[in-house]
Amino acid sequence: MFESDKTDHIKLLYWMMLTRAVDDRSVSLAKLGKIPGTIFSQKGHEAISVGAACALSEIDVIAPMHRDLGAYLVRGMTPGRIFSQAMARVTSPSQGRDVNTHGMGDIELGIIGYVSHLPQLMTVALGAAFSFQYRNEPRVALTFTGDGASSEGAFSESLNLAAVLKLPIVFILEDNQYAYSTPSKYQYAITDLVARATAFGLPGVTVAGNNVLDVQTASTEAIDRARRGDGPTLIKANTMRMEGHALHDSAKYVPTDLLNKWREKDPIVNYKSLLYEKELLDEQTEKSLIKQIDKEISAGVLWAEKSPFPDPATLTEGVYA
Amino acid sequence: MFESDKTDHIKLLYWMMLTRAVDDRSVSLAKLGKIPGTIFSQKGHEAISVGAACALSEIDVIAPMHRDLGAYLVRGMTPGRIFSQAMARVTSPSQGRDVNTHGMGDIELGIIGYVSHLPQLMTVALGAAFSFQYRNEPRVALTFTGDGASSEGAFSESLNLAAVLKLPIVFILEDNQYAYSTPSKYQYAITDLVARATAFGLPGVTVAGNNVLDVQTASTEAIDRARRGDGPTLIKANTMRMEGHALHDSAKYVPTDLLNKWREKDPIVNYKSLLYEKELLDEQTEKSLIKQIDKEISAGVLWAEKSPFPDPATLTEGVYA
Amino acid sequence: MPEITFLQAINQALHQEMKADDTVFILGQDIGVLGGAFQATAGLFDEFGRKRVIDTPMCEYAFSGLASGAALMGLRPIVEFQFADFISTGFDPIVQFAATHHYRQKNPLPIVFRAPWGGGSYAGPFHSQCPEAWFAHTAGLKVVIPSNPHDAKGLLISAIRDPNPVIFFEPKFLYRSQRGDVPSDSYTVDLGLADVALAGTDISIITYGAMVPEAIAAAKTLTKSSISCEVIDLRTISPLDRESILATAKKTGKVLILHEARKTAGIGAEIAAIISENAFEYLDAPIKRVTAPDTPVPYSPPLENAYRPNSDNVVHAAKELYYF
Amino acid sequence: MPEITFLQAINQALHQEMKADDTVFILGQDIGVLGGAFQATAGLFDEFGRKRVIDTPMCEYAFSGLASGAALMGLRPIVEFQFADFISTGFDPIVQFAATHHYRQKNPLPIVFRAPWGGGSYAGPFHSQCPEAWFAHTAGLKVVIPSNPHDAKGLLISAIRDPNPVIFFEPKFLYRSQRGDVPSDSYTVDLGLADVALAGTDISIITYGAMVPEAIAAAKTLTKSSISCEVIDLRTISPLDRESILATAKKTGKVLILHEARKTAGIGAEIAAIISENAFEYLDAPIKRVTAPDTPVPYSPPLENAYRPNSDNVVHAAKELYYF
Ligand SMILES: Cc1ncc(C[n+]2csc(CCOP(=O)(O)OP(=O)(O)O)c2C)c(N)n1
Ligand SMILES: Cc1ncc(C[n+]2csc(CCOP(=O)(O)OP(=O)(O)O)c2C)c(N)n1
Ligand SMILES: [Mg+2]
Ligand SMILES: [Mg+2]
Repeated sequence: MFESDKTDHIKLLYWMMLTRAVDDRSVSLAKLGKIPGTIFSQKGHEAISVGAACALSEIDVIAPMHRDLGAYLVRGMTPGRIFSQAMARVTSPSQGRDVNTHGMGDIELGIIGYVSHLPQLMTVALGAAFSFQYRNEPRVALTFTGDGASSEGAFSESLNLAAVLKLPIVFILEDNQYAYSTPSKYQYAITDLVARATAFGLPGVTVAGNNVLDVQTASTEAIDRARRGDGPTLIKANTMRMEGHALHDSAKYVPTDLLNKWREKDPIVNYKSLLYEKELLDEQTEKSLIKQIDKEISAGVLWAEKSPFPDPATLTEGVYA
Repeated sequence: MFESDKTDHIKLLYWMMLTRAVDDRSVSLAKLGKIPGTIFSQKGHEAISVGAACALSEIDVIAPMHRDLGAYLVRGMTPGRIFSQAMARVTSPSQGRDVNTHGMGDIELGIIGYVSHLPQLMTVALGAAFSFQYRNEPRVALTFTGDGASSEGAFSESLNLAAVLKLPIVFILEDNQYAYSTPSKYQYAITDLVARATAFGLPGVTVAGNNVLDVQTASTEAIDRARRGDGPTLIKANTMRMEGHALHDSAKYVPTDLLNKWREKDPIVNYKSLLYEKELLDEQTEKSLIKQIDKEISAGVLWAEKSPFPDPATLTEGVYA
Repeated sequence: MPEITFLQAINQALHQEMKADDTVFILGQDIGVLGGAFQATAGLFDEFGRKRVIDTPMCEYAFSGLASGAALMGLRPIVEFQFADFISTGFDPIVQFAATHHYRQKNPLPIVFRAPWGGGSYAGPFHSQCPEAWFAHTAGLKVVIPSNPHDAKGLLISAIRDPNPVIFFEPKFLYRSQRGDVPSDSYTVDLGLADVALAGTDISIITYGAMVPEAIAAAKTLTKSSISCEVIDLRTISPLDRESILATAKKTGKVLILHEARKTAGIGAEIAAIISENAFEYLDAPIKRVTAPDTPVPYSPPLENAYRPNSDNVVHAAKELYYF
Repeated sequence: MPEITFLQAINQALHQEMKADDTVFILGQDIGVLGGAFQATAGLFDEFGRKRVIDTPMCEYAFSGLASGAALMGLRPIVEFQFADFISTGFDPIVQFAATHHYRQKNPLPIVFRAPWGGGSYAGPFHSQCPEAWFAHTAGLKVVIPSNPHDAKGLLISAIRDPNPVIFFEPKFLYRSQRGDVPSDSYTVDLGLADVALAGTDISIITYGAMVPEAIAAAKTLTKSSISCEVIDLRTISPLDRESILATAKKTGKVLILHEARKTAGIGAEIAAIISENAFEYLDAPIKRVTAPDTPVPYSPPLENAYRPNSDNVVHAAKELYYF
């Protein structure tokens, strides 16, 4: 795992730090009243979205959900566009028509925007994978979903159809132990959701979702497998949602002990320590990362704030292609 | 298995023979142009619907699908009412409003009528089970579904919700190797659908679906378990659909070898042989069974044919309660 | 009478009916410990426990179907969808099983499918929808959308006691913005009856839900131009109160239909059709519809503000009608 | 031009488009070896193989969503539902993802969702439905329902080439009962344009699908009473051809709307609303709707015969209109 060169590690760290910075800044912007809609907290999920996205090739496609800011960034969506989406500006990926990470797709970047209905995007991702198989292209679709969404019929249908058609797709299940206020024990009656994979005929892998290297390694294997034509894989990444479900959720229903336990496992803090320990990171590099990220964030916010709102006269444009 | 007394065995045989007789007669009626709609073939499924239904108590409830004629009969629906449903008469369980076994429910008999959308009735059956649990009644709901329907999201959602709520319900999956023309290999990518049970946290059992005693034994165990408050069970019963999907399907897509192999396993023929072998059946009893069934069928057809069609003036009645 | 919010009125109805009838239970996502995404079920879990206030897994299909089975066995389920937008995920068992069951099988099926509904809060295309027309077009369902705290409580209690599946949409824009006098005791408001929210003589504004306050505000503005509007609050969307619709159309001869849902094949179309079939000779001007356009609900405030009808639009359209 | 059935016309369109464009593929239940429940896809499997003619598992939700993803990546999926009734099972990804995607993300989404549709064959409540209004009310979808073999082929080819999601309903009652002259070559019939199936002067009958032959039969009968009917075949249900609708209404001043779907909030309501908003002054009589009643589709022949409108009902209603 430490065979890859220094820059890769710094990149992983950078993407995770950038993800958190975008998240943090979004929350401040919301508190300043600059975001009309809501924001989904990303804290705890950075290693999953970044690790998985970093395992993909440029030709691949992702279909993320609402805690995958990192994957958007890795694929090349700028912080400015992300802020502008939250701030409902016309420069955003949805031209101000969709809210927060919803509809934040960009086909040029290989990102399919999602709709709220969970996990509907899994079924859409199947179609991307299908097209690759259909045209004999060595491309892979990777999609994310949640532990809560795994109870929806669309989740099971997707695993089954992917397995039957042997599609080049990777499913990442981000198990953060809660679906909004609902803990796992009221969501499902098994000990590990990875069992779902076997029941539909695809391999299932469990990884430490707060360990970006583990996520990346497992993703790489699954992606390679898919690219080879060996079909889909389900990766279950264990983590914990460290904030409320969305902006206005105080998440009082989460036991403090549980949060404290997982606070120890912060994906960024721990990865940083590891890099220091392995002498792959020094203070100066860290400082310059922070500086660069600050700059990007500020520039992004500035750009987004300068972006105009959509013109109401455009309201009915583009219902049809 | 042979500890139960003679009459029980004769009863099981009687119900299976009656099921086949109703099925056969329905086909003839259809050929005579007396059935406006279609008919789903039952051949091969008699042991499952009869064996499972015979394991229930009177207080229990069934939610059958389209190959469970036997279960309707066991619960007390008369052949006459079944014919009258097919013949679209006002005396039928749906008063001529629904077709063949669709909407052939009768709450007094503990039968919930189904809608076409497979396996929607599984979700309805959950509700019956829920009500028993809610009121602390020692009752059980039993529902049937098919191998094809197991790919629908509703199937997975039902297993999951039943397991999470620990509902007193038994799911019987009639695996007849085809969903209309689609063989298992294009339906799912695992070797045995019973694996689905484990993945959702309920016990799964596989039985020989052409052996009525096996079906009854497995059902009894699952029903007892549910009644004890220990939650749901999935029973997968292996069988083969011996005719076309419905009246007008010649089923050319089914390999002759496969049919020949399963013809050897006819649930009624084999059970009869077994009873002869164990000296639990003699020729005279068999003859009287045949005679009785003939009488019931003829009486049923007569009654149905004499039954009036619904009055068009009633068309808009009863949309609301 | 104490003044309470629309949300409190809903909450009160749930409390009182669950207390009065132990066959009533409620299920949905995050309705227990959390009290629901909007706190509509706050306190129910503490009072009635997990047995009667059930946090389900995410499975709109299965829990909508479950409601039918439980209702068949004599219970009175209330299903909460977290947003009306998610009712499309549980659509199948509602429109196929629940809607058709009584017609085919003659068993009553008392279910309430509740959901926070409609726009106005910049929540984007998937947290703002108004899908009532899908259900109004489906035979066998009742559809109710209240416009004020008093009706919200009374209609919800009626819906719970009704022997049919009822889709009960709650304009979430009104949850905290609308307060009103609400009797503390239990009472019902009949399903199927529209309300004359404001009597008038020149123009009929037929509307429902969160557009009722907009219509009333417009009517007040219009009195300054000496235009007298009658505001009809439908309350029940299906089956429609044809008598009230025709009565007001015949009275004023000028009809403005107002709703937050999209125009094409919306409830407004049905109202226009009913009037043009049955009160044609009474009309002094073309019927006018003021509705959202045929687009998804856009997020950005300038877009949603243009999308969602408001009292200004109503004033403008009413003047056109008046001076026709 | 060879005379072929409606079903053969559909089959031809599929064959020719798949041959002409290798991004076109088709998926659904039992469409491969079996050729579909109605044989609409007969021969496709032999010609194009499993790669392009895919027998799916039973999972309307997943395969409807899959179509969107494939379309996003440049393919042109055709999805077959075994019956229109089962589109409610795949409803969510159609109305949420496919319908809204272009508005939100600007990518074209060329998909055809096909299904045998409508009643008339005593197939009961779940094999006879006409759910077009659900989709007409959903912004971002096109809805097409042809009435004859010629249009069926040309409209289906247009639908496949259209960059938007198109719901394409095929009146299965016409599959084998309707024959007509159909060019063997590929051709298109434009979406969005109604057809004057019969020109006339006294009464406009606006209709679509399997009711078009009923309307024409009625019009023929009515000529005996010297009543001249214009029959408008809408062909595309969404977006509606407002110009043609208004033109005929203005021409005759007497409008009869005819459809097989239920009345309330159906397409007929929208047409009535459009006319009463925009051609009010031209009307000489109230608008009339002849539709199925607001009930599930009953099975028993006497009931379904009473449920489903026919030419006798049209003649009766047209006379009422004429002598108004
Ligand atoms: C079909 C559907 N029902 C309900 C919701 C409302 N909702 C949004 S997020 C969420 C919880 C999702 O939980 P999970 O899948 O575990 O993802 P997480 O938010 O924990 O990352 C719910 C219930 C939804 N988006 N879609
Ligand atoms: C949701 C849905 N889609 C399609 C159909 C059409 N259909 C009726 S039976 C059937 C096959 C069912 O297969 P299976 O579940 O294996 O039951 P079997 O008929 O083999 O007993 C299909 C596709 C349906 N009834 N419901
Ligand atoms: Mg979660
Ligand atoms: Mg089968």
